[in-house]
Amino acid sequence: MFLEVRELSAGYGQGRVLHGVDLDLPAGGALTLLGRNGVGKTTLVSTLAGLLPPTGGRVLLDGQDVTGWQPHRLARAGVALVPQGRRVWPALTVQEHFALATRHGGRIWPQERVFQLFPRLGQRRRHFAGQLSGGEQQMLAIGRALATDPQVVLMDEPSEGLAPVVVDHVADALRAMVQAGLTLLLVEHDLHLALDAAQEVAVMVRGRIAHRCPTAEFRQDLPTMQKLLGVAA
Amino acid sequence: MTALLHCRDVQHRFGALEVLRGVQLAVTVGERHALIGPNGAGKSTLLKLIAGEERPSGGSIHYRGQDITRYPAYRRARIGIGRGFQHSTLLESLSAGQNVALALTGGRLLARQGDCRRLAEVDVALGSVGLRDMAPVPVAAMSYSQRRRLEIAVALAARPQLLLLDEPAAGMSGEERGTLVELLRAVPPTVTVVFVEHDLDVVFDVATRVSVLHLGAVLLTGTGQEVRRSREVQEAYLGGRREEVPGVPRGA
Amino acid sequence: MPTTQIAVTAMVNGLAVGLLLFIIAAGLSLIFGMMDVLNLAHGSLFLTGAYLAWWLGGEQQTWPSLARAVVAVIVVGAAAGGLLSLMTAPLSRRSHLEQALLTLGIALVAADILSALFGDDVHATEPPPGLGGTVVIAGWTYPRYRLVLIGVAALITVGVYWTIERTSMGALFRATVSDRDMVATTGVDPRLVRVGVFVLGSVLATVAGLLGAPIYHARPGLDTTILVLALVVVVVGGLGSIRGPLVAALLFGQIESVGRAVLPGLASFLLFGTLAAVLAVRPRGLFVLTSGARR
Amino acid sequence: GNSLDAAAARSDDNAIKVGLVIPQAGVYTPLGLDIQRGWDLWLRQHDGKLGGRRVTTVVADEGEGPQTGVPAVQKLLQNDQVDVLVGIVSSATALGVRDLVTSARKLLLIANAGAGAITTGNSSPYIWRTSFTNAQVAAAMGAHLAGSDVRRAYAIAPDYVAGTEAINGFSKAYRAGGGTIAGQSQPPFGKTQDYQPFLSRIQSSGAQGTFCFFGGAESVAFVKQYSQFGVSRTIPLYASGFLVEGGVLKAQGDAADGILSTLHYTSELDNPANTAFAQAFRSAYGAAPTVYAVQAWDAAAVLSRAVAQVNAVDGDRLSKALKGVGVISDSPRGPWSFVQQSPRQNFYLRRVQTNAGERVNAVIKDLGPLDPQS
Amino acid sequence: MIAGPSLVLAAAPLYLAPYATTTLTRILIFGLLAASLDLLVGVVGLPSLGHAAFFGVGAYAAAWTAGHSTASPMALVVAVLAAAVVSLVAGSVAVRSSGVFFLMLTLAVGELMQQAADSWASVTGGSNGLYGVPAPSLWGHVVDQPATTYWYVLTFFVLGMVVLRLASTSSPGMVLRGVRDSEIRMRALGYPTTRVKLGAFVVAGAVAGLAGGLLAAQQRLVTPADVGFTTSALALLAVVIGGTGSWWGPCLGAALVIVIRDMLGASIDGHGPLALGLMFVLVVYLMPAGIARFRARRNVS
Ligand SMILES: Nc1ncnc2c1ncn2[C@@H]1O[C@H](COP(=O)(O)OP(=O)(O)OP(=O)(O)O)[C@@H](O)[C@H]1O
Ligand SMILES: Nc1ncnc2c1ncn2[C@@H]1O[C@H](COP(=O)(O)OP(=O)(O)OP(=O)(O)O)[C@@H](O)[C@H]1O
Ligand SMILES: [Mg+2]
Ligand SMILES: [Mg+2]
Repeated sequence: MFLEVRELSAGYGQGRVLHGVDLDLPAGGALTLLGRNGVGKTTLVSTLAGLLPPTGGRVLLDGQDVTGWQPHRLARAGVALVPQGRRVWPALTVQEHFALATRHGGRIWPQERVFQLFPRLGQRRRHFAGQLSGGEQQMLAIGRALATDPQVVLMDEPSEGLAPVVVDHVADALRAMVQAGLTLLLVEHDLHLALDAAQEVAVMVRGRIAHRCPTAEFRQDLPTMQKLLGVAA
Repeated sequence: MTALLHCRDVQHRFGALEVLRGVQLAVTVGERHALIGPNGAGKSTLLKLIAGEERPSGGSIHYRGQDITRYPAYRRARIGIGRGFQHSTLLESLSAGQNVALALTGGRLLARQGDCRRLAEVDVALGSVGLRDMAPVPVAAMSYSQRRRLEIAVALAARPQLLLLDEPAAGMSGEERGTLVELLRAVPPTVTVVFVEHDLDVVFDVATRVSVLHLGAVLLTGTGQEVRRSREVQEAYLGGRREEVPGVPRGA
Repeated sequence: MPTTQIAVTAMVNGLAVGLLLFIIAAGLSLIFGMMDVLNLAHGSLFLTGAYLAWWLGGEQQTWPSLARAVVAVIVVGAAAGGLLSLMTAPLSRRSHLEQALLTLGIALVAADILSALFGDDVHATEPPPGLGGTVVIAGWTYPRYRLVLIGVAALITVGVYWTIERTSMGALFRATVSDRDMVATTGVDPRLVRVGVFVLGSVLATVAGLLGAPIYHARPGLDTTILVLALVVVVVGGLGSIRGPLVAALLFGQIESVGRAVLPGLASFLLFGTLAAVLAVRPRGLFVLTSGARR
Repeated sequence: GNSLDAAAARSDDNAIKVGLVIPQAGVYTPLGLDIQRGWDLWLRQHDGKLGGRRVTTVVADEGEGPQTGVPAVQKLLQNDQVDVLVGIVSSATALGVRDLVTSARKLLLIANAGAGAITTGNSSPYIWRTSFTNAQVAAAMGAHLAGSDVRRAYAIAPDYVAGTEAINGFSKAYRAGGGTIAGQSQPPFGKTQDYQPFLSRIQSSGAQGTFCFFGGAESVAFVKQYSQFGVSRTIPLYASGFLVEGGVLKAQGDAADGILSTLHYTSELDNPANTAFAQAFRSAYGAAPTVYAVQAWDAAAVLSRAVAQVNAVDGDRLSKALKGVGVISDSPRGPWSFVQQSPRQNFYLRRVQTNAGERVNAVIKDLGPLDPQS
Repeated sequence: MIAGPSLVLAAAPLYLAPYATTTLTRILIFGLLAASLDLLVGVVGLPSLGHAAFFGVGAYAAAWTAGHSTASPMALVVAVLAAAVVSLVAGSVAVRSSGVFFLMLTLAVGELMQQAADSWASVTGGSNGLYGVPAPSLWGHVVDQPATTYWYVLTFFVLGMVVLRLASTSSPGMVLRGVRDSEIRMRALGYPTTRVKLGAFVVAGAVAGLAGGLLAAQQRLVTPADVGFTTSALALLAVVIGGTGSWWGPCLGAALVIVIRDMLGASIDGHGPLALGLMFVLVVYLMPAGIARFRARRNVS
């Protein structure tokens, strides 16, 4: 297993949000994490990226124990994050984002390849991120994560604010990434994208993984889905 | 019927970047008018121009037949143009009730806040979004979804005749989207709504008319059906594969 | 004295003052404009550099004493920068007001320590032989050290400008201010960035103190004078870039010399009058980072 | 004062309590230190007594101006209940405490502040000074220069009250002697260290000499730049003696050589009182005495005389005694007397030169006595 | 809220020594200055480094009026009007900027006013200031004893505090707080935020001017330093110590600052600035409690 999460718990201040998450992902695997608002998806992803210290449990990356590592160390070990809410650097231009994020000379995802994926971003390369439209910022956040040449990408709602046609591009990109051997953990509300990009689906309920199955199976099992996600049919 | 809001040949540029190149948009009273379009098409910019946060570099904006192009933002608010925000700009150090009360007094500095009638109105406004008991709670202590609902309560409490919303469904899970759609449908028919949204389910569930913004101009205005059928819109915005996944509701 | 000579003297002088001002302001601008910490102890660093120049070289510096002083100001500046970075770290998410009060407090304490160490007298120091004295070019008399200062300061200016504006270092600093977590997720330790900026900014200030010692003589109170000048330059220039302070420093250099010569009656009002006038027209300084395309 | 002193004072009804108000923080600290030294030296030489009474000294920090100075005086008067006040460097503080001192009916002996207004016009009968007036010092130079071959002079002093008084005092005396003012400037006070724009104006004014009044750090910067920009080679510098008095002279280095200045004292004065005083001062503090130290020393001296004549130490009696104090002939500065509660005293023309490896203000000429309001 | 402490305060001279009464008077004056600054810092979120400018304008205006025309409380009215006019002019430039630019613009305003006080000698007395200001007179009675001065100051202190209280609570106060939290939202709700901020600036300036007028009446001396940076910085310190946005806080902060500066500072051999400096540092590290009240809430978000 490339990424192994054992009994992970974490939270903010006194309050605990994750209550023992168990999850593993093989190298090159892609998993979508679903769940209602506020169940702790973002908290899990932040903890895996090192932004929140875990209060219990262990995280192994390619067999190495990386529990409690600082985010920059995890990044160097190959973990990249596309955070919820974009979190681009408003006072930096698009190009500067790439200049800072690029590791190993941008072998796999050079800036130009990202611009092919998101042509709008290419046209805005000299603009400050603070001036970009919402969707453009989202593209930039994805591009920044790719530029670090990661082995695992954690994506927190990458489709938020993107036009449907761009969401399709993102789906293409995700598939390409997985084919290139990347490991992907995706949090997504848009089921099209969610089911398109991943082979497996996990559903989170109140800080735990409640259900996990292959994508195809999930598509067939609408009642379970509705129960877990609270979608009114 | 005459238009409540009329944008005539509105243009806007940021430095050398021409974002809007002559937008024509007419919105009649009671409409639920959705603005859709590719990222960076200028939807948010157009909303800002209507709300008065930015001044257009060309063209004019008319509201109830009045030319409001040069009005500052607060004056537009006073004549009935209300605005909800995508990223929460709720007043963190005040309570939910005070946030609503500030909207109720609509820009008057010396309004009497303690007044019983006003308190009742605050209760009604909060109740309409299911936050009746939250009046004394400071915004900083509220959860994300509570804030989103308060956001809408505040926008409505200002009793706008024209309500502008930018991506109200962003970041919401399926369940919450459902609630949002109901909330928007429950807005009284005297209130006209113009909203930007990428979630097409929300768009087609709520909107009575849809305008597609593309390359800085309105490509097409029509009903949801008409827009869905348009080939140009398909290419520029919707993408091809959307309809190919049957049986799966969008937005879980 | 012919008017052309007066004009040349004034402009050259303005250049010398302006460049020195830039080195001081650059440090402040790095720490403030890029790290977002309002460091009111910056003037104390300058004064420390000036005292070190006098302490190691006495009234008349020698080349060896200058060499020792260079090493000393760099070491002391780096140490002070590290300390400041540690002391302000707990406040990094608090308001500017609290940072200002803390660093103002540090400045007051530093002033007391400096006056205990070096006394309350004015300490002037002359540059080493060959750099001091007066040059006469075609009847035009000018202090040689100010010409030397122009040269050295210009070199430092180019170095700083290039490092910040032409490498991605400046972008890294700005990114760290606006969202350090995201910097960390690209593999850079934001704590190191912070310490680095403080050390660099502080060393620039102590080096400026060494350079400025023969002109602004070390004395109690000089810290505040210099701090206010630097603040004005940084703010007028606009935050977040190094170009802003450079232009503003050169501008104020000229205002201080040419402006005073032309408008002696308003001399006292020039500095803050200009500040108010610039900010009245451009409320965010001359160079605003977040508008328009860059480069 | 320490607790031992205080205990002794309480046991002795004759004891008097003096409040010494001097700058202990800020730019005037060196002056404050010299004043304290002059005061302490006198007391040490006189058994810790003034006019036969044991003295307790309470020191308060005057700071840089009235904002700290006035509360300090208030504290001494109301809280420490001192009998006499001595000190005060800043004129604004001296003027600011006028009503306070008057309504408390306590004697204030000013040991430095030089504003003319302190002892003229609406002045207080309780405020006397042992120092100088700004105009007096400058007038001494004006009169001297008018009698020399410098026919056109430029006047420069910082833009504050003392600077203006110095320029006016100089100009009045210089014009009266037949000289012409070629121009004048008042650079911002305390805001600049760069005098180049003003030096250019001096150079193009056609003056044959420059009169200036600066103190502290500004005097160092001005003297150095005056030499570095080559002005001193063509237009000699003349000054109120404060320009080259005390610690600043060391900092000015050889740029100060040859500067002529007027003052009512220099450590080099050759009279028996000064020889003894200077020697005692050097052996006590390892530094040459300054005019500030002498002003404090003299304050102690006249206060001692006044105290000796009264049977109770209060402001009215002491003022009356000071009125009758006559000529003080054993001062290191030479003979002086009170005229309008301020000294009428001798002025000396001094030149900066090196004596025995130390830069000093050598006496060139005794310019004779001047009234305070000249 | 006001009545209780006011009664205790009113009785103070009856059981205090004259020096303590004088100090308390100074604390009231400085406290009123700090409280007016707090309207800007704590309520509207505009940290000003030049608030002493309006304090000084009030002080000079009152001193000048007392010296040239009347020493009655009319001098205070003149002080308030002068300060209001000056703050209206300065504010109309300053409130358009924000953050550190506001900080520097207000600093510039303070420095320019101080420079004017220094240079305009015919009116302000230059660096020596206006001294020998006549004590205030009420119906022919001269108010020049520590206790009477104290009561005179206290009366107007209470008046000023009531004005500040009215401006910072209830309806206008909520609007001001709203502007601090989000200007853009307040505009969208129909509030002319620039004018609101300017209004707060002028009210704060006018009350500072009142405090300045009281200074002229009590100290009977006004100098350029009363206009300058040091005074502004100390007022800010008082606000922070007391806790921004609180009611009596800034006055308590002012008390601490005045005691350290005037009583302790004069008698610790020139280490007054050191004591102040240490206090700045300690306050920021150890006493964020005052400030925490609104900061703590913010951090949750
Ligand atoms: N900074 C924070 N401080 C305190 N509590 C927080 C913080 N961020 C999130 N929470 C709480 O933690 C819980 C989980 O939040 P999280 O953001 O992980 O949910 P999520 O599953 O990502 O939801 P969404 O779908 O809305 O993004 C929520 O109840 C939220 O209120
Ligand atoms: N302040 C600004 N300065 C410069 N360019 C800007 C600014 N604001 C927006 N833009 C540019 O204008 C274009 C339109 O932006 P806008 O935010 O209106 O797009 P949008 O249609 O809302 O897109 P999205 O759906 O992605 O939110 C974008 O390309 C953006 O980069
Ligand atoms: Mg989330
Ligand atoms: Mg948008």
